[in-house]
Amino acid sequence: MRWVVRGGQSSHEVEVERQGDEFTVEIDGQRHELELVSLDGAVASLRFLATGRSLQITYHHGSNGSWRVTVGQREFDLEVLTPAEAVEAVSAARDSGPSRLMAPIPGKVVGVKVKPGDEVEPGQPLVVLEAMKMENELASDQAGKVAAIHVVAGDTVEGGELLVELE
Amino acid sequence: MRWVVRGGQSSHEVEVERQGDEFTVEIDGQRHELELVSLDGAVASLRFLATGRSLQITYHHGSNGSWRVTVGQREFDLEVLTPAEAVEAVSAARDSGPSRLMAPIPGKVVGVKVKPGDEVEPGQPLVVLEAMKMENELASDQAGKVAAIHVVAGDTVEGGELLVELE
Amino acid sequence: MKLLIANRGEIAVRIIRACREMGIGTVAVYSEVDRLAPHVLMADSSFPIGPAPAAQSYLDMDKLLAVASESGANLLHPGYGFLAENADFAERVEAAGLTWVGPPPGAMRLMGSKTESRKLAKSAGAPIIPGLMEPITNISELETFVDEHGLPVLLKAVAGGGGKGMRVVADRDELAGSYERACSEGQAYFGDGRVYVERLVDSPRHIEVQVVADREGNAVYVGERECSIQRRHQKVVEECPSPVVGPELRKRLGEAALAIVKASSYHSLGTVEFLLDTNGEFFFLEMNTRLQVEHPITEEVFGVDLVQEQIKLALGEPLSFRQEELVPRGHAIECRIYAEDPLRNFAPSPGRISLWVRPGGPGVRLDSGVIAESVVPLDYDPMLAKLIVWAPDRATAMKRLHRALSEFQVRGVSTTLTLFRALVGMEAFRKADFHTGFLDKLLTSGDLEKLHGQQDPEAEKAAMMAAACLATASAGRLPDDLFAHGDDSSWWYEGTRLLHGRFPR
Amino acid sequence: MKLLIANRGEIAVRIIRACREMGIGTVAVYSEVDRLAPHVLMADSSFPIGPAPAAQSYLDMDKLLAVASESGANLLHPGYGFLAENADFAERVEAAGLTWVGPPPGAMRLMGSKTESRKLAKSAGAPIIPGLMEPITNISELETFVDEHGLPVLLKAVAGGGGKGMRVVADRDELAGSYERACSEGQAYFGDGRVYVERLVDSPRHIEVQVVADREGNAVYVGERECSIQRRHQKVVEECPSPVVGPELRKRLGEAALAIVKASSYHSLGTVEFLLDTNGEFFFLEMNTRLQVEHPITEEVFGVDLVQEQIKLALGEPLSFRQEELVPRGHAIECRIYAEDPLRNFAPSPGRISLWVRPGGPGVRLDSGVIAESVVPLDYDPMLAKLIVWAPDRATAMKRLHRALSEFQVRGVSTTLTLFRALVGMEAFRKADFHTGFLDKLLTSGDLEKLHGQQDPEAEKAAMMAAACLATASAGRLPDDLFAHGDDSSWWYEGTRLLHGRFPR
Repeated sequence: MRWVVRGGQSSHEVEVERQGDEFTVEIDGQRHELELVSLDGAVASLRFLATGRSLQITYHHGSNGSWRVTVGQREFDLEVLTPAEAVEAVSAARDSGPSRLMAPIPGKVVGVKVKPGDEVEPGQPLVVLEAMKMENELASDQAGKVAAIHVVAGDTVEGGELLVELE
Repeated sequence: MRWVVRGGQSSHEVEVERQGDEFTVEIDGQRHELELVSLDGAVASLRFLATGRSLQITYHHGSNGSWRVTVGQREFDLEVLTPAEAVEAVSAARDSGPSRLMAPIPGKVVGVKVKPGDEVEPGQPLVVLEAMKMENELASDQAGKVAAIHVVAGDTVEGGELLVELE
Repeated sequence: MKLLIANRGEIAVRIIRACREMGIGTVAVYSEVDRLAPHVLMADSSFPIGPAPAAQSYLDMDKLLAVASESGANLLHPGYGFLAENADFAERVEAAGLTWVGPPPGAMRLMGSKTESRKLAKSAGAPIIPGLMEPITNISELETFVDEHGLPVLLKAVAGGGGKGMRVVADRDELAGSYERACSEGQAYFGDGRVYVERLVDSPRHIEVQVVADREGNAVYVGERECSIQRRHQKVVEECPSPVVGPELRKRLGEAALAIVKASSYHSLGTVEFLLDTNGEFFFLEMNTRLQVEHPITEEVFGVDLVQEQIKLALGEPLSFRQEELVPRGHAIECRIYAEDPLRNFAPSPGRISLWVRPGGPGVRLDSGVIAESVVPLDYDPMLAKLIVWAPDRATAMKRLHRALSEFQVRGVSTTLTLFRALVGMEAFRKADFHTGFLDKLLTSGDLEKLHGQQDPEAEKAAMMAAACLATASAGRLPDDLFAHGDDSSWWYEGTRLLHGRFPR
Repeated sequence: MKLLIANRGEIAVRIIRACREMGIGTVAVYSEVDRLAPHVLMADSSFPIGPAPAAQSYLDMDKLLAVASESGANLLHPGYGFLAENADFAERVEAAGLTWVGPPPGAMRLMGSKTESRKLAKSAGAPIIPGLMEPITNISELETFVDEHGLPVLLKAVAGGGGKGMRVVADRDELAGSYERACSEGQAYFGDGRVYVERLVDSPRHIEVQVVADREGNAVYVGERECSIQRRHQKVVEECPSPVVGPELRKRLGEAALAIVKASSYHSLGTVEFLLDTNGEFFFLEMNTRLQVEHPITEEVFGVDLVQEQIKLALGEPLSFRQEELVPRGHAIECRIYAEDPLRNFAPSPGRISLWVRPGGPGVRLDSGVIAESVVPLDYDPMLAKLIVWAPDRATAMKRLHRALSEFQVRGVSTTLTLFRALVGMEAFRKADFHTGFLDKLLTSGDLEKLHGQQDPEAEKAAMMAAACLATASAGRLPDDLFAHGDDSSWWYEGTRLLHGRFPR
């Protein structure tokens, strides 16, 4: 099967052929013979047949082709998409419309860092939410102009509650 | 619901009423208010509402009403039967016919302790099977006369293979 | 004998373990979300004390005392956090006829006050940071202080805390202006415009001394701990002994701590915190009148059981060891494992722990408040566990920590294991070349991501290949949807995207 | 540097941990059933070596040497068991240009021979059990021996072992008859009619001395271990130090052991085993020329890492500690957790581990060869893990062991945890009032079941109530069928019924 695998800044085309626990994987023009066997649906062993190199991996399969994979001591959030899905995802991102900042977790609003009409940058903090005895800055994931703010400091909000709208 | 619970040498009639995680249990003429909540299908917490006494239990549910329950540091093999099943089980035991000793695990026969025609007692060793680097005596679970022996010392047997028949 | 633990999480488990070894029965309390927490599973009896918010459960003195009475408990251990340093609660516990496992309430109150404890430390002869003992009343007092002690100085709002309301002055010309702003900030933020001045201790190390005292006036110090690896004034990694404290300094620190213990009529366990400056001078900071999170590293190095000792002392027993018997052996390091994501600005990560593979083998201790399938609630401090390693020397302990981290596998929540894996590869950490500002500086510099990326550089490509294989194997099947645990998953996913936009759609 | 581990299970994991801390790469080998065993998951690289039976995998020297060559390994560690005491293998490993992590093959061969090692020990001045050094050639030799040493004596077939081919004679009239029967039994069972005679050591304790020696002739003893709790001559529980060995006896034992080390030109780790009689006299038994299963208790008490030391010695480094630096601290106990059912005559219990909740907290170490979901195969020694506790003294260590056992939860296979839970409640065990026959006697007496039943007497009724509640909750649903793991369950059920008829239909 053919996949587009994305993680961090990079995107790779990967071709996989499977025979039972053995896989032939082509990535960046290189072929690898791999063996991948799973202990219990969360822990697996990845082995390179040519060298015997063994890696313990743990994994979670999320929705929409998302996989969280730990290799050795590092954790990666990856998207594994069919080529068609990959094209669609790119155009979806390009056409993204107004953005809504929702409370990721229940908590208490301890600060609102912007006001309607402000221009914001990606990564700029919009709201500070206290949860688990910690203050958490909720940042914008895109540039835009603040259209509406639905909370004030001191509000208690539920997970998923709308906090800020960008236009 | 009404159950007959058997373990070791004893048998108890137990009456259970359930309301969510709370149970009213009558056993040996005594009523107990219990709370039983499960973490993950194998570990649970049992709590006596009157005293707050808490017990961590682990459990496995086998076939035919069998439960293996660990309470504190002790492990119990129990049968939980409906009254009808309990009556049936007793008569089945009474009418038990010829008995067949099968290899519980794959291994190598290192000794046969009886010969056809021998009278055997319950608990008397019939065959010695080597597995996991250990010799294991397989004993008769009833009195009877040896009808046939299907293995000789040195044989390698599979789990479930017939070793000895009693009549 | 029965002991009620007015706490949850790993410290409740730690106390149950101590009691079980001492033959003391244990009474756990739990809020609604903690019904199946390990401390409840392990205790001999357990009682509900209300809904999740701590104010309605673990901080509710009336409920705790009602359970103490209902359960027939004779002792109460507050753990750390929650009510552990609340002298009023200690008094109520004692008034209810229970034994409070902690210091006398009077000593708690005295040492709990910043100004009082500072005065007491000074009178006991412990070095304190040069500064005025009372708030500044006019600018000339401040100028006189600077004439005497030089610059830089630190202006501190009387009512400030947690790093807020502090202002550093390095230039004499800015003295007056800074003082005015400090006063107005104090008024604005804390409703109290009074300001202190102290000499600024630059790049200090946090060194604390474990003390143990009985009611008969016997007291010992059990070495020191180095806790300079902090994030926003919260300890993250601790070591025993401090890599920069030798026998001579250890003795001076210990004796300064004991002087404070004696001057305050203290008994039970306690921790006297000091700042150590780059010249090797140390200054009293504050005293913690309770069992400390990081007590295990002292236990490992000195071969003592501090929690059992604390309970024995509460029962009126004399100290079970003398100063000369307390000989350190080897080196211990503790890492606090939090349900937070270091790569997403330490966003909290509650949820269900779907995989929990612990490290083991020689020199590895885990004090944990969770097991596989535990739910990490939103409502409390997100510490899951403490990983403690011991080895014959610090260099080996570092290697052992690295090894233990490589074995530790957690799924379902993000954890600070990621931080420790990056830290343990840092030269400055391995060489103990740090101070209390080290970690915050590292985190704001963005170097953590870089360090994380430098570990095992081939891992990313292997992960991509593995994911492609997994996707191939699961193609045509329903998604395992392993992230999804009912309500827990949507916010996790949403939260991750919103916080940093890093998680794929 | 790369080290190949020619072993599996917990000892392979232990060696990988040591290597990881030393920065040495690891090469694991695995048979078909061990593809997902922890030692394979943890190693840097891994290679299949054949089907499950050990003779075709872990004992296959050709395959092991082929993997050593293919993987580019520089060192080979045999662990214990399998090929660890095979001098021929050690020679082949060295001939292949690898470093053998163990003693020189010559010393292995010498100490591996019962007769030769006994002669060497005698010449080195170590006490040996009074007996004839050569087989008896006629009855008058035997009579002369009895005249000199008295009764009872032990007649031992030259080729016997594992407790077979031994005969005790307590009555002079039975001497001639017993001798004849011993000769004919030896001939019948082992094809060798030769017989030795030794004085019988009544109710002996098994005490062994850990020795460590380098190539330059430096050698130390690292205290002793008491291993008297044995089942059928297999150690089950070990302690360090021995409860009956004081400093003076420790020194005498240690020096006897070192004399043997020096006389045999030994280097690397080794263990010299002694019997200690009820009068405090000790006798050389044999020497194990490898890392011992129970090495962790010595590590805990002496604060050393024996596996790392062993690897350093193999690399030609000198001993890293001197005798006077080896000061014991506290007390350690190890329990070997086997997949066997103590309540069903130690029937083996292979299967899938469905629940694996480990004990933790202070003074608890687990060296494990399994994790949750691991399959315990039929083909090898059934040891799953070693639980090691340490505490400042033996009484506290006993309580800690009890506590740790109470936390340890395993489902899917039966384990010897049941045995330890009963043992830890026994007065004789707590008082260290035992000898090498203690456990076998206990097991044949049926007292184990009784002891098991006495623990927590209310538990049975609680279990019944819990089962009734669980049955009520699951009524109408399909049975969870948690016992069933494909093929694994039917034999378990059948085996249980057949062995003892105890499991419900």
